[in-house]
Amino acid sequence: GSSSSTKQSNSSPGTGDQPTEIRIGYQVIPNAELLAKAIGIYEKKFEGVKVNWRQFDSARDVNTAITSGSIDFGLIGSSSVATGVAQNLPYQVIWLHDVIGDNEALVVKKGSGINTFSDVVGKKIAVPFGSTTHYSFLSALKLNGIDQSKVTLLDMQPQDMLAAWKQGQIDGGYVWYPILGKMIDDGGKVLLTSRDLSKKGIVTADVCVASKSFIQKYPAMVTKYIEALDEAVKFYRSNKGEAVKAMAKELNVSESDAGLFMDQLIWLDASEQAGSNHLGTTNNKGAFAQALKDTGEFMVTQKSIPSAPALDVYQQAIQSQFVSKVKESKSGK
Amino acid sequence: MEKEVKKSLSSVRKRGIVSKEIYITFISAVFFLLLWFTITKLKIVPEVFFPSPERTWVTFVDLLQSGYKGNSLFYHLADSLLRMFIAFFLALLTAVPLGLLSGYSSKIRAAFDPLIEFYRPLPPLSYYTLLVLWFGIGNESKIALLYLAAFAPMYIAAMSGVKGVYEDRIHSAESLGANKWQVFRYIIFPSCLPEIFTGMRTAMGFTYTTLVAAEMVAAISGIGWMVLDASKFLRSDVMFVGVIVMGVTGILLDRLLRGIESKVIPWKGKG
Amino acid sequence: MEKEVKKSLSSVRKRGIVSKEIYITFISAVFFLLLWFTITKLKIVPEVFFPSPERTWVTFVDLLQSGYKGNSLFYHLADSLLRMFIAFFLALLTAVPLGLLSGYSSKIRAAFDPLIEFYRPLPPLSYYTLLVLWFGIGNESKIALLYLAAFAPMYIAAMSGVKGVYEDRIHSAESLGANKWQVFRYIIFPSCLPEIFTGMRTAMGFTYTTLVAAEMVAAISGIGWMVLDASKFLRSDVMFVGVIVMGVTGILLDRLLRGIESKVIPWKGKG
Amino acid sequence: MKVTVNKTKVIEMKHVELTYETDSRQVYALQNINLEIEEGSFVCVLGPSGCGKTSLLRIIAGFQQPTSGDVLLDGKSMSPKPDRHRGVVFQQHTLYPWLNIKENVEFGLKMRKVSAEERNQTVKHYLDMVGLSQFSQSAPYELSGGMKQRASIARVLANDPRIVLMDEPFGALDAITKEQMQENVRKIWKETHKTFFFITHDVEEALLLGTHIVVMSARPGRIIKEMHSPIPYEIEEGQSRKYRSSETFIDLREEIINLITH
Amino acid sequence: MKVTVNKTKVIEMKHVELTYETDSRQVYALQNINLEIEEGSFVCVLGPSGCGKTSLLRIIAGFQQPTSGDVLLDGKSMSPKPDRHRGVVFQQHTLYPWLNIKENVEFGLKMRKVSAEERNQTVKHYLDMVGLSQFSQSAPYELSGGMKQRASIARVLANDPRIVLMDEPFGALDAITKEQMQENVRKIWKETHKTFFFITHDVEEALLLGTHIVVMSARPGRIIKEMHSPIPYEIEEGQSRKYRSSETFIDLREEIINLITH
Ligand SMILES: Nc1ncnc2c1ncn2[C@@H]1O[C@H](COP(=O)(O)OP(=O)(O)OP(=O)(O)O)[C@@H](O)[C@H]1O
Ligand SMILES: Nc1ncnc2c1ncn2[C@@H]1O[C@H](COP(=O)(O)OP(=O)(O)OP(=O)(O)O)[C@@H](O)[C@H]1O
Ligand SMILES: [Mg+2]
Ligand SMILES: [Mg+2]
Repeated sequence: GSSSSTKQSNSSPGTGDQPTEIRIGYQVIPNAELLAKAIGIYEKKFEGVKVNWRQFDSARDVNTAITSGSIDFGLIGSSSVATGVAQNLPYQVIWLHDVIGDNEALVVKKGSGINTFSDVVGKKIAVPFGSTTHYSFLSALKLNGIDQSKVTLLDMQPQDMLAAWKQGQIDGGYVWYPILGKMIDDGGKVLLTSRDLSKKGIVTADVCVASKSFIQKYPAMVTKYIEALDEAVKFYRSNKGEAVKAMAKELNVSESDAGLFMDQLIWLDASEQAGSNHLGTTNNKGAFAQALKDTGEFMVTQKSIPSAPALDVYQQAIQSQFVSKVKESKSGK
Repeated sequence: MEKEVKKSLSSVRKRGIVSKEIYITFISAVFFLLLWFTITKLKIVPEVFFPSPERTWVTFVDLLQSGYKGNSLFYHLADSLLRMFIAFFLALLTAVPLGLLSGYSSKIRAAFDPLIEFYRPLPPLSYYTLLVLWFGIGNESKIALLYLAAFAPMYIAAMSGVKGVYEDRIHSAESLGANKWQVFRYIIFPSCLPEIFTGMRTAMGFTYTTLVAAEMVAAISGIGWMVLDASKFLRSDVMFVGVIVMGVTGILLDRLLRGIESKVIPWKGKG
Repeated sequence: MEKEVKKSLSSVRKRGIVSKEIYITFISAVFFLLLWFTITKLKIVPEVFFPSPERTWVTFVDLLQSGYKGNSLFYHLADSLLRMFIAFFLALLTAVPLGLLSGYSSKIRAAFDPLIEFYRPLPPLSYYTLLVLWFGIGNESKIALLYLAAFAPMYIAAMSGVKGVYEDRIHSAESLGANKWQVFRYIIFPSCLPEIFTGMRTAMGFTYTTLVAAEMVAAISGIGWMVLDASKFLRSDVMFVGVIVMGVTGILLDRLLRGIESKVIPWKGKG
Repeated sequence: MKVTVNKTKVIEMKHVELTYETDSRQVYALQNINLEIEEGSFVCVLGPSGCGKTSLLRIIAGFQQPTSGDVLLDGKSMSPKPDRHRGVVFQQHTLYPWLNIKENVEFGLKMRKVSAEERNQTVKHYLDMVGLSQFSQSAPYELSGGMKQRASIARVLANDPRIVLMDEPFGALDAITKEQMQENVRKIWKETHKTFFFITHDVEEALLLGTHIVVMSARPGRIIKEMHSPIPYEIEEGQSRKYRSSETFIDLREEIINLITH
Repeated sequence: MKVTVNKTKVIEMKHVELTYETDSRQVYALQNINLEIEEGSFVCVLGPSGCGKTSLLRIIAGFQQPTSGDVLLDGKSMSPKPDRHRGVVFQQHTLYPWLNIKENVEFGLKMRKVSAEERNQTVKHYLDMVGLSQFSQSAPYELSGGMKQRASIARVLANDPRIVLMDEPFGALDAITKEQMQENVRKIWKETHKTFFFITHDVEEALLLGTHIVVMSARPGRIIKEMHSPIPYEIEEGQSRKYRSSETFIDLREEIINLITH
């Protein structure tokens, strides 16, 4: 591929302020980006520029890929962004693909004797360490004033979690779809969702990051990119049937499932993202920076990272001018 | 006994001993198929993890017809095999000479062996990031990872083969005027062929098991990626198809290597 | 040349040829350390992924003193080694006899070989979930995974060793009245020891590389888990410490195996 | 000249043929071999290099199947598997490198679960006999060529087989050692009434040991002459040298040499 | 009796001692060996099994370092590395199983990058000589014991070394083949003035070939007698048999046999 030849230059050199190709590292999550990919918005938007889609499975690999200059845009969970920013990775937040809602939840087994959240004391709960659910669960513990050491926390990937669940080796897990669905089908009881937590200020999200050098070199392209995402959100809201159909194909699941998965996420258009609850504007940074900062601080208490930077570092890592611009241009029309 | 079987293979064929073995293999295959049936019929293992043979077959046919996420099953397989072959051959061309040299010269061994011994036990995860940094997210980094997986078994096999070369064989070649290089090329190398082939077979299996790890980063094709992707979405039927395809091609590749081995070293065991 | 060196090791020691090799190893180690320094000093690779030697050292000292997430570094290592050793010995006790038998009897081979050849190339990921279903999330499933990793190389090595046994050696034992089992135990087995040791060395490395995968599920200890966990939080300094610990213990274990080998088969290469 | 003793036949070969098929060529090794070996006889086989002596021995030992023809052991069709009743001294040594000389020699006894004490005694006896007592703890690769050969002989004799098959066992021995070994073998043969099948290139050796001398032609190996000789029965212990000048000896020797050279 | 020809010394051994150290024991193999080998001479070494003949040969060949003492080659201290000027026929065959007989025999020539044409010619000549032309395409393990030995001899002779070291090369050959091989070797020696170092157990063979006969004692190997004999110079091609009855021959033979047996 072109990656090795363009290792350190963040994108292929193009004419003027347009690169010859943009490289997007996506993950298979039923959000605006995947919808945009499914219905080909980018290809229309970026005429003359090759759109190179690269699928990723973990934040770790996206981090590496952006740092090595192999991709220009990437999707990472908010807890990983907090780590990345703390480690000074060369990227900035430009968009929230989705705020995690009902698609991540804490389910517990029927006979486990857990009825309220405080019953998790003394139980075995599985989460994939380092993921957004890990952060969500630990935050929920803190919120309820439960000491972390009173719960047996197990590090498991979702599919292994289901196996352990079936074997009765765990009492519950904080996990996402489709495993979450299987556990619910298996009689699991949803105790807490990330949507609940977000209402209490513990926001987790799938975040779009773009490499710093790309932002500097091609700001116009970034704007266009956000426009495309914004259009996808609007398309979803206005043309739900078609959106679901396209997404079902992309996800390789039934349309009803696709619709369900899409609804579980909180989709935000550009103007919503520019609001103070989220990215905010250049002059008036939104709450998301604080959320990242909280996450970072939290990770420090977990000894996962040695230290978290100050709030303004997180604020600087959020480039909200693009959503603002898109919002203005939209409302201006 | 095996030895006899080998010795007069042509006569044996006529007498049908070989077909007896095929028969046993067949029975054992049928046994495992039945076991599979029974386990799924009795629902000993939840179907989400362990699809029934019928289900797997249907998925297989479906994957053959409509592919998986945009690429045909054959394409996925071919993509993986290509990566593997490139990695395997690069490893063969480097690991075997270096392993032989390390066995031959204690100086070369002193220089390279610690490095190789060091990287050998490392999990791919620990250096894949570095490979991506250096080689990007394209095929190069995947091939590099597979290369590293294939390297070690062949290196060790070649090195240990050298130690087993009958000393007087080397002496006789030297007395016939072979210089160090010629001894290496014409005596050490062929003497080690049996062990090298064992190393190649181990390496082939090893490369295959590393395939999923290699296709974890930024791939949208490859049989390893397919298995990985299916596992994320609990599509255990797709996983099973992928796994069976990997297993069967693995057996075929191994048979191929064994076939080449018996052509190349007919003298094995005849000292 | 190696052969000479081995032949009169005692006299060689006196003449200091061995220390010459240690010297080379030392130079090569220093070279790689310098390379590491240079790369990080020149910031060729981002520090997040490639910490400097100083940084790694500081982290190492810190981990030694305060451990990683609740357990000392030593505890993590010991936990992993224990899992590995159990798996390795279980594999040794099963794979070697089965491999030898498969090489010896074409019928046994026909029954077991296809199965082993089938599972061999499969990525751990594809069956780990099943192992968890059967063995739970405790140590058993981890050991089972490591066992499967160690099994294949030893099996192949043993099997291929049998094919290389000099035919008349078997004949002579039979003529001395050894029955099939005795030929197997007293002739085939020792004849294959050199190849078995190669298989053990390969298996040891392989088990190590599988450690991270094995400690992925429900572990909160183990050097593999530490590396994995650190990788999630971009703690490449911790990763590097873990990786270096794995590499160094890997070298030590390999040296141990080589030492045992030269004690057990002093006749290697003396036909 | 011909001495016929009316004894049972241990081995009978009828119309035995052997052809080796290899990738590059076919080698017609044995042609129409008909041979009867009597119990307690000492068969010596002479013949040019590559004529098929070893092949013949391997068929009797059960290592090799003839391409056609029958081989009978005690009148019954022979099972094509080696067993302890047919001990073989190979043309090239097959000592086991992982065992020391003592362990090599006691190998057969151990396989039969003979008690350690009896084993030690037997091994000591045979190692003394072949002059290797001092080397009982040595590894095979620490022995000279002739010493390896002697160790192989001890290994087979210690195992007390009914039929002893030897392929040029004394080829790498000096004259004196050879003479001693011949004495030993003759003594064992006389005392135990074992049957020997003994390949040699040394006509005098054949005459000093063989009661039944088989001369083979060059490839394809055929039996061109069989002779029965009384000499070995007559030789008294330690006196073999004087028989070399006996008339029967010189006559038979002449006859064989003429056969071989023409 | 002693024939002294004033020629240069190819090999000189001075106070050579050899002790093998093994885990289980120490073997004192060679004791105070002093030997001068003249260019163009044919040295035959006789001695009991295990006395150190092979060890001596291995020292000259450069495979083994003496524990003490000096070995000079052409008056200069010998480099302890084998080279093509000292060709070795081993006691046990070391043919390469992955090469066929032709390829084995041409191995040395190929190492020296002799042209294919010349190689073919040389190989043909020597395979004819040892009677293996028919087997040029066979694998070594398809040959009989004696045939392997002959192939090994052809391999060394084809490589035209200055010094030929042979360790019981004719041990596995029948009388006729042996005689032919002796003729061949003597002819080569006469025509090319090579130096031969030849280990044998056959006293007559030593006398028919050796101009310089070395008799060694049992372990630890010492040289107990050296003799120089004119016989090989005198023997005309194909006429060796009649020298067996010559007076010198019989006298020397008696002398050696007496030496050995006492
Ligand atoms: N494994 C084999 N494959 C093919 N041909 C063989 C094999 N073994 C022996 N032969 C051929 O069969 C013939 C007879 O061989 P055999 O070993 O029986 O001879 P021999 O009489 O023992 O000779 P020698 O005295 O030289 O040992 C030879 O021509 C040889 O090339
Ligand atoms: N590699 C070795 N290690 C230890 N001892 C050895 C080794 N090689 C030979 N010896 C010992 O050295 C002595 C001389 O051996 P050598 O092979 O030189 O005898 P030889 O004269 O060639 O005998 P033969 O005629 O039986 O071949 C023997 O006692 C033998 O046991
Ligand atoms: Mg033979
Ligand atoms: Mg010798």
